[in-house]
Amino acid sequence: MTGLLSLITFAPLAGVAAMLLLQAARPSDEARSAEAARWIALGTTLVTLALSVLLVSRFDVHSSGFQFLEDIPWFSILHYRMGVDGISVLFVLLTAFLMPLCVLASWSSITTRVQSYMIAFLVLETLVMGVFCALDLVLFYSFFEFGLVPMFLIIGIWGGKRRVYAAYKFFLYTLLGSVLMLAAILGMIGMSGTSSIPELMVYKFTPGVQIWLWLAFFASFAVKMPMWPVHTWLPDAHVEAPTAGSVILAGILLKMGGYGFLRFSLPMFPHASEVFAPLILALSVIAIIYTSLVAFRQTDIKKLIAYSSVAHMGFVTMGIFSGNALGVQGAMFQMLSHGVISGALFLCVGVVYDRMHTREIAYYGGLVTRMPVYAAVFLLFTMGNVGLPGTSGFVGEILTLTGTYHLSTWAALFATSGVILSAVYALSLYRRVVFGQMTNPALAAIEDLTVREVVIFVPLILSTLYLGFQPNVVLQVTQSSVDSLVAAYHAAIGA
Amino acid sequence: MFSRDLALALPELILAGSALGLLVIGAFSPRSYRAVGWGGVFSLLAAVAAVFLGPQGRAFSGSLVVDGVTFYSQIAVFLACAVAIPLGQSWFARKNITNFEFPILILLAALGMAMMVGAGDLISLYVGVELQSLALYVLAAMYRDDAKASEAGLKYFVLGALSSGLLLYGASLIYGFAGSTRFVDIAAAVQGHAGTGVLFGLVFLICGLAFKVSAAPFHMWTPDVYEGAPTPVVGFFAGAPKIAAMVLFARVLYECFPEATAQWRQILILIALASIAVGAFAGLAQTNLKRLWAYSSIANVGYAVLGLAAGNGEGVKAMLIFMVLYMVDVTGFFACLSSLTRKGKAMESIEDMAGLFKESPAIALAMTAFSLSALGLPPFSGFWAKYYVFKAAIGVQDPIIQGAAIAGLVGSVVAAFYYLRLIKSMWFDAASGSVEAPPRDAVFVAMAAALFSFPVVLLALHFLDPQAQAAAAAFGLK
Amino acid sequence: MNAHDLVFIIVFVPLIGALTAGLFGKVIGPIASQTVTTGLLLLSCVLSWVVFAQWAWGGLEAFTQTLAPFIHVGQFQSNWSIRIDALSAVMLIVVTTVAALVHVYSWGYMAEDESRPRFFAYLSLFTFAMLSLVTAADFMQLFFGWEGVGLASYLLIGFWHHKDSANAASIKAFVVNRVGDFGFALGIMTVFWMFGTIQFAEIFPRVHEFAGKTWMFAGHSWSAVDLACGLLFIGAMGKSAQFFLHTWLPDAMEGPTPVSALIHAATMVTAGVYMVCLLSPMFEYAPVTKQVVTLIGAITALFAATVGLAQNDIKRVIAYSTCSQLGYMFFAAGVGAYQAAMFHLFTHAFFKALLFLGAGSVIHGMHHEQDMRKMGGLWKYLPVTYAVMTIGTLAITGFGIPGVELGFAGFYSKDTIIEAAFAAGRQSGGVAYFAFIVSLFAAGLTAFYSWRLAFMTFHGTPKWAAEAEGHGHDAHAVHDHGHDDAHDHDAHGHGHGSHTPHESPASMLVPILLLAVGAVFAGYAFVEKFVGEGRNEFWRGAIFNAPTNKVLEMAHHSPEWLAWAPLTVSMIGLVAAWYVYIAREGMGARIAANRGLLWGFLYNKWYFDELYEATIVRATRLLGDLFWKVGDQKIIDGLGPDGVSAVSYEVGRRTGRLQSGYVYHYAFVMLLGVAGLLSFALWAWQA
Amino acid sequence: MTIGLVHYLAVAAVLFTIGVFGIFVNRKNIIVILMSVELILLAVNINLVTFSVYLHNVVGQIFAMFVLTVAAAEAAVGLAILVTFFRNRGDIAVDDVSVMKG
Amino acid sequence: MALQAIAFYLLATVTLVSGFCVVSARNPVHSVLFLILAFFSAAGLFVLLGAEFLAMLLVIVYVGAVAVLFLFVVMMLDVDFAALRQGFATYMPLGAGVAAVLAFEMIAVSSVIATKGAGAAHDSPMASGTELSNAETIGRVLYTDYIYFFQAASLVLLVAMIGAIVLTLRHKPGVRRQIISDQVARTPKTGMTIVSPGSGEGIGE
Repeated sequence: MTGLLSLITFAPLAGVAAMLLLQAARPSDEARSAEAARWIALGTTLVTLALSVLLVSRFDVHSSGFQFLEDIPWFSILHYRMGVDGISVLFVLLTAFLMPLCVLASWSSITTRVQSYMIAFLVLETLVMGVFCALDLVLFYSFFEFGLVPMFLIIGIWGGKRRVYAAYKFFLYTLLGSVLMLAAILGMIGMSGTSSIPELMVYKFTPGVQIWLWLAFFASFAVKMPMWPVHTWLPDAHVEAPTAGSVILAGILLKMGGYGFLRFSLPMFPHASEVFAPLILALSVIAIIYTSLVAFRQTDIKKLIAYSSVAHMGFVTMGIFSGNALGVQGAMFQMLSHGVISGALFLCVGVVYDRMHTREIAYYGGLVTRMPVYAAVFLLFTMGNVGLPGTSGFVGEILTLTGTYHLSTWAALFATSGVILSAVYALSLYRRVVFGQMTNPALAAIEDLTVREVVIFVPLILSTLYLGFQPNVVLQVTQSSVDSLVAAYHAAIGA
Repeated sequence: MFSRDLALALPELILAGSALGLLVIGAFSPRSYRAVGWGGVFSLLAAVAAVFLGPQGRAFSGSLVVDGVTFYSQIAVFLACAVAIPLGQSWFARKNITNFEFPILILLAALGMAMMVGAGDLISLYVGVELQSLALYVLAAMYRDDAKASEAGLKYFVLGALSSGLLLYGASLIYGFAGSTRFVDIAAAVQGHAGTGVLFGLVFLICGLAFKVSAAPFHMWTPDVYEGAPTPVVGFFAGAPKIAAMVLFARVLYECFPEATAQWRQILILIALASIAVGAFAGLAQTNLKRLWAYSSIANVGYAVLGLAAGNGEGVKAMLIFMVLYMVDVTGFFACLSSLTRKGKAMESIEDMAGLFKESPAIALAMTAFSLSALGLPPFSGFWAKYYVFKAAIGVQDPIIQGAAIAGLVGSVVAAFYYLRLIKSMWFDAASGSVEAPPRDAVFVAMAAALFSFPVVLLALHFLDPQAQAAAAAFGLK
Repeated sequence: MNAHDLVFIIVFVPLIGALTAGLFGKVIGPIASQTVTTGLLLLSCVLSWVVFAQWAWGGLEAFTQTLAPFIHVGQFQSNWSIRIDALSAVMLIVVTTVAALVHVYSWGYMAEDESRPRFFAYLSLFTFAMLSLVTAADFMQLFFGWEGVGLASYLLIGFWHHKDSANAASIKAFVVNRVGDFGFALGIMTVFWMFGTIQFAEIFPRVHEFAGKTWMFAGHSWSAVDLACGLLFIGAMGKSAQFFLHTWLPDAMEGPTPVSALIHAATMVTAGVYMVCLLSPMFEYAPVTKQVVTLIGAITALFAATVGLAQNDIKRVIAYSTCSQLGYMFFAAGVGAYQAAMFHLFTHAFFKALLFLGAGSVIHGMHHEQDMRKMGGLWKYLPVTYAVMTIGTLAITGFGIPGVELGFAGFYSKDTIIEAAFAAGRQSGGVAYFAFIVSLFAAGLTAFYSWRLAFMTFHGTPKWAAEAEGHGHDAHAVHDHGHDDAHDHDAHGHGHGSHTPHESPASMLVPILLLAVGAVFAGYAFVEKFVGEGRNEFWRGAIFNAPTNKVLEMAHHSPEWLAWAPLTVSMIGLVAAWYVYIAREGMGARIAANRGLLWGFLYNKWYFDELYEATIVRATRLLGDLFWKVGDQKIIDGLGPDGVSAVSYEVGRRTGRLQSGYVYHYAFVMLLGVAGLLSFALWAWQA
Repeated sequence: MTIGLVHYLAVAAVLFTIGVFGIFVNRKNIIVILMSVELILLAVNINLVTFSVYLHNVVGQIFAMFVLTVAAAEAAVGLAILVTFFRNRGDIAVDDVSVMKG
Repeated sequence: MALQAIAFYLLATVTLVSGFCVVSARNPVHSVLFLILAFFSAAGLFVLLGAEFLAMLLVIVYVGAVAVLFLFVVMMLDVDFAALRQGFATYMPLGAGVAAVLAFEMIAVSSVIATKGAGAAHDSPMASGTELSNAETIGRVLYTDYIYFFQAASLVLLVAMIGAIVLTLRHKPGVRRQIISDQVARTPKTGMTIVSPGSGEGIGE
């Protein structure tokens, strides 16, 4: 099945081409081209999803190595290498899974420049897929970095009032992190003479060098995650982005940071990872407590969820750098689960935003009387956000916490308190928006979920619950890769 | 022997001959300015062919060096000049100025640049620089009814003359202390120990050359000249002459002072950092796109100088690739800029670009590509350019230059802001309408350059990379 | 069908009911939803009794059925499974019986509510979660059930979601429970890293290996098993509303009364007790933690009993009574009498559910009036309710005749606990003695507030007639409000003016009567099996007693006076209540009106809510605002992106200003550059 | 005291400095700036000729000759630009040569 | 030798003083004149060094052409010079400081060779008039070894010429210009019109 990864990665571009051809054929009719763009985007993303499902079904879970390899040398610095292992394959699936939902979520809420919007999303999908499949540093960096552009445009063109500020902040913040990573990449290639990720994973950098390289990679991934204290771009970006943009941002783009830590920091710089693990734990714990408290005080629904994302990502970083299988598996699971749940939460916000065009918490209240189905859906994902057992949110949390416990009981102690705080902010949000008396007369005519919205939510609900009750399905896929990663890590640090 | 010299100098001879011939044609038949223009283009292409097919060696007892570097950079320079002619002529034509001198001056400037990149002697260095510079001064002021253009020309000239003085003073010192003007002899004379006098001369020489590439703190002319000079001329300025000057820079450093790398590297790092800082920060407050791009070019030159400072073959290779990729970008960008008018007025400020994507999507896309490329975002050519440079710089086992490279990367983030402002203006803001249809030739160049920026660059690098490698090898470097 | 197959049905049948009612309730309508959920629950209940009977008399052996993997990561192996042993068998009948009766009861109680499908779905969901809790074979599933019942509790407390107080109470319940879960989760982690597994069956045989060993946690070296048990006990404190984490339980009375009976009296709140008993193999090796458990239990028993004295809301009184009784159970477990704790849990389930449902019947009859001060003399109007409430009161006060060992359910279990505490106190003194003294004192208080409730409600002069016009302006307006929405007065058949209380329908009375039977006979029937001589045969290893632990043994040989002591104090309580509320009717109101210091302290629940509000809640808000507005906006953004960009822009502007446009400036900068570079070169090259 | 290489070089250095000095001291007159440039070139020429003579090497003088030639050309172009500028502005005060700045 | 020294000091002093006057004179016309003087005395220095050809060239090219060009432009542009002198003093100190540093460094470096004898410099100047004259020596190599530069220099001049023309030449509309080919091609047929005026009408057009 060589070529499958390239197919998945570049399939969305076929949709772009189709749109452009259609545009060229019928240049003037905006309404029809918008409609066509929607259907083409949906079709393309569904095809990509189908291909991804095929990929996962053919994936050998017992092998810890990279599969579906592709390898084309190009010129001295660019080498087209693709492949997936247990860590990346699920991110491919997650991306493919969320994309059609995003298209559907934007179906009627995006009315201007629909075609450009869909193109931006499809390009973004290609780039994200590329990030997860690339096995060459330069290739990885290319996908990683260019992903900023479509997101910049999505926030900037279709965003809210302060979209320009948010877009700049998002772009420049992430760029600053990534150029430092670029410096490290260049240094690594210079030292090792290869840009192949599998080769670098077994290459041994000297401990002194590892420190610097680790820090540089950290700069990029910490911003992307985002970790405290470089998280402030996220709430702004989320608040201003259109619903689907937030979904992708929270659901997928944040995962790149965690993926990067797993792919680079841990295997390539084990010594430095060990040295800096306390730092990471400290930052993660601060993130969990600090941002949870901040989330509690928000007045904007999206901002609250955005801050909660930061807190949840704290669990991920903590789990990754716990350095044991529990923590890493938990982090992997947490990322996937957060991809589904936070995506769903942003979609929930989008539902009411589409109707009322405000995200002020105070504006709402008592929605349950008019929107019982919505209330139920929102409740489920709120509970997922809280990490209730039975939803996917729980598994990642408990595993990362357990993993962390082994490394630092202090960190586990403080991080576990995040479990309390998440209940505080999530439930108070739910209470203020959905429960209570409907006092705002403007809400009197608000409609419950439409069929399209139900179609969006059903897969999310099913996956949240399925992963909550049967997390082993995911854990099995990641197991052998994570085990070999952890084994290599422990071998390297001599523990 | 002399015939061999002539064979080696064939590209230069073609240019000189055609310049003279076209001058005669133009003088006697001013109406045929278009034909003169195309004649210029063809003679440049002929020169490219001559370079391509011609032999390599040293001509005129070492005054002219034809090697891999010459080969590489002459082709690049000639092609840039060939593009500049039609662009400039049609721009002037739109201003109702029909002159045949424009292509001839470009040809002569190209000749000067050809001399520069092939210079093997301080005298050919100086004469080449002056031949090119004088032509450029005139080109800058050529839109003579425009106050800004003549002011630009004047500033460029005055400061250029000063820099020539510095350059010359350095050359005279090197000559005096090394006893020769031939690069090979200088290298032999300073072998083992480069005396203070020679190095002192080198600093002057570096200052003079830094002016030509507009590196800080010798960059002051750049924003004003870019703003004032006719747009296509600026596009030309930012590309070919800089390549020539950078190559000359490399030649002087690597052919005359290969053993003093540790010394001149420090100077270059200072210059590079200053350029990157000035380019990044001063650009933030700009609203005029031509000025903005001037600062951008200052920053970019800083990167190229950083590559040079690496002091090894990888650095030279990086610089050569960087300059060519940058040249394509900047040519394309100014082609876009020269083509845009709103109600007959040139669109030069960021605000003017508001909503361009709506009104002229092709140009807007191209400009976005150039901006992203200049920003150094993969997969655009600017990224690969920076990739080479920074890899070379970071590969040097010297914490100072590694630190400088990281500072340079951070600087590129600062600079990213102003590129984003342009993109923001084109994509996010509302259109005010009435942008006129851009002329075809400019659109053609812009599209070609944009496509080069991505994805053609991935093909082009397939060929550029080994060529630049070979060029770097010509300096005896690996 | 053998028990192995039955348990599967027992556990999952409520889930099916919940899903049916929850997802399709709108489609199939309330009656169908009620029928399905109640029917399935009854099935589950009957089967539970079958299983229990097989266990108690049929010689069923303990077994664990693994259904599916849950989380498998290395040694962290958790499965979906059903564990049947004495503990879970007991809990199965408690849970399913009370749940089934509450389902039936709700037919009547919730008859006018539009959201009945949702209500029954929640109830069944709760039952499922509770069953998965009690049948868990490892810590993960235990935690799943633990939080699952928390969710159901949250949903049911906030069932009337238009009521702000209900919403607040539901969040409070969830969050306070989460505080407990915080400890619980840490405890699970400690257990995992200590034993390398989270399976009960693998942990219990190995606990003794860790006796006396230490464990590093949060910078301190702790006694290993003590630490693990201590952390787990925090979870139990949260769920069972023990002192410090008790504040949610009284507020939880915002939920419909059947919910209070099921969740906040009979089942969920006892999960903590169940856990401690389940983990008896661990607690037995955690002497310090056991003392903590004893202490907390005793304090709770005392505290809740005192607060119960001054409350006027009928449900709150019972809620505090629950709290207090849970304290009993805990200190019983703390002194090592797990069997007694379980026994009290078992009997308490019956009489407390009875009291709650009886109170519900009163409330229903009073048109959702919950303030006892507005009741009185109801025995005439609600004779059945009156009868069963009296039974319940007798049961909770532990009425019985010590000499002949005959009495209501509470008599057996409570006396066993008091005796065990005394025995433990004699053996080791200290905390256990304190617990013993508290247990006696609290027994008196229990009698006082229980009878106070009975007297205020059913005896004395009716106050509801006089209050009819002033209805709705008192402190409990919210309840009336809720009532208005949930039940339509006109549908009741009488308007606002005629406020005659009425007896509840049969659907409500039947469950109450059944519970009354339990309240009367549960103690007598099972005392032998739970705590008597047959206890070891009954528990069959489900509860572990360390060889040194002879508390129950000794309890059976306690001095004669001790058998009479509880009865004596509860009689004192009864007489005092009779004096204050019957003989000198109005005296209670006068005491309240005086607003004495002690009365205020008790009435305001020792000011716990105020304390938490002033410290934790306020601190959370303040910190949140501080981190957000100062930390994020001022410091991080101010020094970070915003600050840097502002500085960069300013630098850029100034650099731009250097570009003055004057040629001589430019030349000057160039020459400065030359001079600078020359100087640098001369300096750097040491020439 | 014999007049040697250093003397001539010193003269050239001072002359160069005067030229440089002239450029930024003459803040208002472009023509004088151009003349200052000529002084700089003269200094260079003195340098070149002196070195040539002392090195017994005629290259320096050839170089100087080309410098002269180019300087003449430069002057011509410079003055032409100045004239253009003057025509546009009616003034050659450098103070005003600042339409463009920033 | 002493005479040579006196001549050197005299010429050097005049060169420097007039150089300074160039930049400090109030009137650009004076500046031009001082420039001429500086060139003249520099030419004297060249003679002193034995580079007669260059000395001649300097006088002819600079004094004869460049300086006159300056003079011409100065006169043509007709600027109000008094106004241009303002602010001279404000930049003096800073400018003088930088200039002093530069001069110091350059002289210091120049003296390095004198003391250390770096490079290939000889102690004595090139012997003049040994076999070939200065002009001859230059002539021998200029068109052989340095033909490349020579040709290039010619192109520099060409650029200057084109530049000067393109920048300053204006075809003013309405100005009659002499077109030689037209004049040469003129024939009686085109040049003459035969009119036969009627009486009393004249030949008015």
